[in-house]
Amino acid sequence: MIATRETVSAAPAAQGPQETFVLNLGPQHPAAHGVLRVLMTMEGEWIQRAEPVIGYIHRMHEKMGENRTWAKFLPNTSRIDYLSAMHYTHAFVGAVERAMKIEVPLRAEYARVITSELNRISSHMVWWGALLLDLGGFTPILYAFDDREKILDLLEGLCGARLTYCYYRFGGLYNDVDDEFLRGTRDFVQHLRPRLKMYRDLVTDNVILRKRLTNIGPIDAEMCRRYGATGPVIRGAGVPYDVRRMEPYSVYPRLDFKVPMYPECDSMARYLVRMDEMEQSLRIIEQALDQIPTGPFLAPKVPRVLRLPAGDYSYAVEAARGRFMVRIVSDGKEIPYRVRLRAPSFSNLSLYEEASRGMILPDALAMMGSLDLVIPDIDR
Amino acid sequence: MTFLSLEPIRVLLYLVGICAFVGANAAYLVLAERKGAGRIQRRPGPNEAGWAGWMQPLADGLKLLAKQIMVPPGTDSLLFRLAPLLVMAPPLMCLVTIPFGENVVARDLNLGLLLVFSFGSINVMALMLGGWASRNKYAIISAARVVSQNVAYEIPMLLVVITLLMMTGTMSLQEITAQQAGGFWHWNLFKLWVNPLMPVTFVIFFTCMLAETNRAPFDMAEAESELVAGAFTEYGGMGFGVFFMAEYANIVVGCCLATVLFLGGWQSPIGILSSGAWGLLWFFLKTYALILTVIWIRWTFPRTQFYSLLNLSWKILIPLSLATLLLTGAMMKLPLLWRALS
Amino acid sequence: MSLITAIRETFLGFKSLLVGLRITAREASRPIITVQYPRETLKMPARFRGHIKLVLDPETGKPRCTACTLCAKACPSGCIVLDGVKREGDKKKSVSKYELDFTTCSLCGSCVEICPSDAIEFSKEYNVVSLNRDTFENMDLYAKIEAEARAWSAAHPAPPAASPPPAAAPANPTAPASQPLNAPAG
Amino acid sequence: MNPTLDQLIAQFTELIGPEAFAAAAAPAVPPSPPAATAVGTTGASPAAGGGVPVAAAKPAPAPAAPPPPLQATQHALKGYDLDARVAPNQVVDAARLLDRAGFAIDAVTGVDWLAQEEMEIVYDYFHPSQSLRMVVRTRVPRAAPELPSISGVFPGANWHERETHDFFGIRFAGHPNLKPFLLPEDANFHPLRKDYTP
Repeated sequence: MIATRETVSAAPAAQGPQETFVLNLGPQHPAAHGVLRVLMTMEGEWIQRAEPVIGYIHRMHEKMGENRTWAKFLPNTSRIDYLSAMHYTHAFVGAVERAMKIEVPLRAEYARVITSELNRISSHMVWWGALLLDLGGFTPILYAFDDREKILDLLEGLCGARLTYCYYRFGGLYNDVDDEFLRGTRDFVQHLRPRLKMYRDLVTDNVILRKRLTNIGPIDAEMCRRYGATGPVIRGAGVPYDVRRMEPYSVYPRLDFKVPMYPECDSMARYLVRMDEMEQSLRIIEQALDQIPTGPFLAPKVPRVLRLPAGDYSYAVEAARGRFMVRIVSDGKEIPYRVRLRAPSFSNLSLYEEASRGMILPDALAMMGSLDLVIPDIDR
Repeated sequence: MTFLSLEPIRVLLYLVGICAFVGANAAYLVLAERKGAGRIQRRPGPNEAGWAGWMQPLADGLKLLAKQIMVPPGTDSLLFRLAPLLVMAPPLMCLVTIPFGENVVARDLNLGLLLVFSFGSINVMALMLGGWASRNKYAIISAARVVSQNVAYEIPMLLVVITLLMMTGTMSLQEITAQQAGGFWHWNLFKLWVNPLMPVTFVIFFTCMLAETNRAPFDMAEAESELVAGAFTEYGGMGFGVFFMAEYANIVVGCCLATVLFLGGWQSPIGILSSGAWGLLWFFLKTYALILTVIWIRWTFPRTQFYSLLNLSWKILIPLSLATLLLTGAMMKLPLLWRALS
Repeated sequence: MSLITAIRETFLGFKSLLVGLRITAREASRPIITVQYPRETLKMPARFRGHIKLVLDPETGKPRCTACTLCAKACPSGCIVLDGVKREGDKKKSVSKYELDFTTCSLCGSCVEICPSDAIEFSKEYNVVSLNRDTFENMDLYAKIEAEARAWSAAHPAPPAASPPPAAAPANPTAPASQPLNAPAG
Repeated sequence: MNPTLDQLIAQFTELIGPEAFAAAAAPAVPPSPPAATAVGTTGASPAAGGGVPVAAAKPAPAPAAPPPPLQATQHALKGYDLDARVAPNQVVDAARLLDRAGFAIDAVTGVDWLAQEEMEIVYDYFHPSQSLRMVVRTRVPRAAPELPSISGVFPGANWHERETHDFFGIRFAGHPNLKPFLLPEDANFHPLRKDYTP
């Protein structure tokens, strides 16, 4: 029997009134991956109500945005979700480019796609390892980090940083993609394919993992919609929602890739979505490597001091955890009037209270792992 | 020599020997575990203290000893302090009757197997007391888990052992070993003509042993990503160290038992060279092979879910072990029935 | 679930466990991949972004920095404090004080990008340690470049021609393609 | 569940009132491109349009002063397709309407317009199964920033509204749990207000 919400919540109710207690999970807990606190009202091991308490590493990035020029805010964007820094920078840069109507050179766009997808793979690898840690498997994270290290080396060779890249600039890139990077990326794609098969054999097909994730933590399309959950969460609920397809940006319309989608709504579906996404990212990278043209990597005539036309602009990208949107409001001055960062983990976690009701503690933690939370992304 | 002169020496030897054996095993199995994990994860493991990290257990032990043992306010301080002792005692007791070699056994009781199992059950109580006395919610959840887990896994384990007992007809571990003399095809594991499901029986026994010793993938009691450290959450210093050592002592006992029951104990796999030191060699080879397998399993699999753990016991292992029990009975009694009929 | 499927699933599940064990055993037989850090170190790539440092003009042996303070203005966290003086005989100002608050530096590279005379670059130093917080709060980059300049002048004994080369803006053979385009001036 | 832009415009016209209806009756009669551009530029407010040529849905002669409450915008230029300005008491109705249309909550946020003595609350919606983005915005006086909560319609707005309350001090009437969220428990300041000084 699998402890679904129905079966589990029915069980204790049959025995009359139960004593409940409050379990304070976190802010320092091995499964919280950072400083997330969850106040759990428990009946034995069954969760009656799990209320996430956030804000422990709130840094007020949005206020910082109002205090500095557009260009000076750029380093901040890498630090919101440090695991998919490329996507976040892309969204902010994209919003400003949209406002300024800057045409980004094609080479830069392709380079952005390649680096973004590499970043997505590296982010998913951290998630994969961390999820397995949540489930008590220690070894996979080290295998994943071995491969992730290769991505980080590539990106470090390209832009000099391993995590907080800050690689994109308004109208292009920080520096040009060199042949060494392109060659290294091609080699990496070849390297990762057999490794992904190894991941599948070692973990995905493992009966224990299947039992831990299948039918656990149902999050259906309707719940995703009401909470605004995106990314692998909504794709694991059978909705092929992907910003790369729904609101096409960059050169994604020129690339052929599938949006992985599983209709089971459970943690396993979310798991499989991410595993498939890694393969699709490899496909995207291969195509982009084939298509990348030569040419400039920065748009000409980008003014040094950006004064955006007054108005509000938004730009959304598909970050590793889902839809990341930057909404900027400009009043025509050289510093932003308002920068709004819509973080995917924030919305993905907001459904936790509803989704975890009646679950058993380890399952709730497995579900939390399948949401792939990055706490600084939630707190911003 | 008379009984009186021999007995105190024997007791002393046992006490010193077993304590040293358990201590050394616990210390160096931790190192083996960390080294093994390192190998599997393609890193060197502890390699700073001493040559290739050989002094690491000593360093760890000294560090643990130097730490203050905190008794959190509101705990049942007597039970809190008693639990680490209680958890260490059963594996020490169990080793009384394990035959390490032809003549190396502290006391060959004719109900040895029974002693092992009865003391093995106390282990649960110690963990439960430790968890309960801690006055910590994680520890209490863990204590509750330990009890139901152990209850669930004693049953298939005992059923499997009963199957073996039907074959051996004795509870004396020394005698069980003696019956398996003469090459590996005489070991209980390979006595397929008595019970073709013997390998399955061994797998069941091994699984139950993992569950009873709270080893991954059945480490529900510790489950550090869920329950922080489970029953040991509030323990620090040597209190925690003793729990840790007891876990390894239990593994040693479990693997020794598996060796004796299924793998011919100290009997050599080729039929000769079983006596004296050779016996010890064979015994430890087999035991440590099993222990390494336990470590290997831990670093390969994720933890099972609690109810699937119980499901595994009640829905798969118990029916299977009952089936093997029936089959063994039938296989043993059919020739008699045949003879009676003809 | 019929008995057949139950048995089949049990068998397949058991098999998946064996496959997992085989993979970890295979990995265990491979060489280790970690770098034993204090004994082995990695070489940083050419584009590595360490803390910034001032660049010495290889021809004149003087810092290229003209103390124009563009870098300090471009810095998002305002962690650069610098000052310059007009030395005798020079046409331009030159740097006399350059302090970096490395505790707030985010290594974004805005300063390097905006510098008109390529006077700043990233160092490849990544294991900078200190027991003193002050080492990072007031990283004296000027002192470092002074030391470098002294080393330079030690290596290049007194110039035969007394007059220094014309102090035109030095041509930069290594000028990167990315001239500052986006970083704001103020 | 997959409404077209025209259907949405019609529904919002109904919600906002006849003046918006005049503004949004356009798509039935396709406007000539120059007219659309002209209207878009003139009808842009500093807050919502900002001199960007917006393909406004309104071909009718637009008075320059009040921008049309309902504007169809180009996604490529603004990042959203439809921009509706509603009264504060209409946000829940707008949320219900979008809920029925299958939209998902994207974000709720505020903008402090200090000069106009107003607070703007912006509701972002996206559609999970088609390329359609919708922005609903409303303004409340800065002195008494209060408006109904949409967390009853979209539970996901709960956290966004708490955050907005934290940052701007905007009270959402009917919100189940409007306590400090990202700020410390004892925070009595609202950092994103333009007159906030730490």
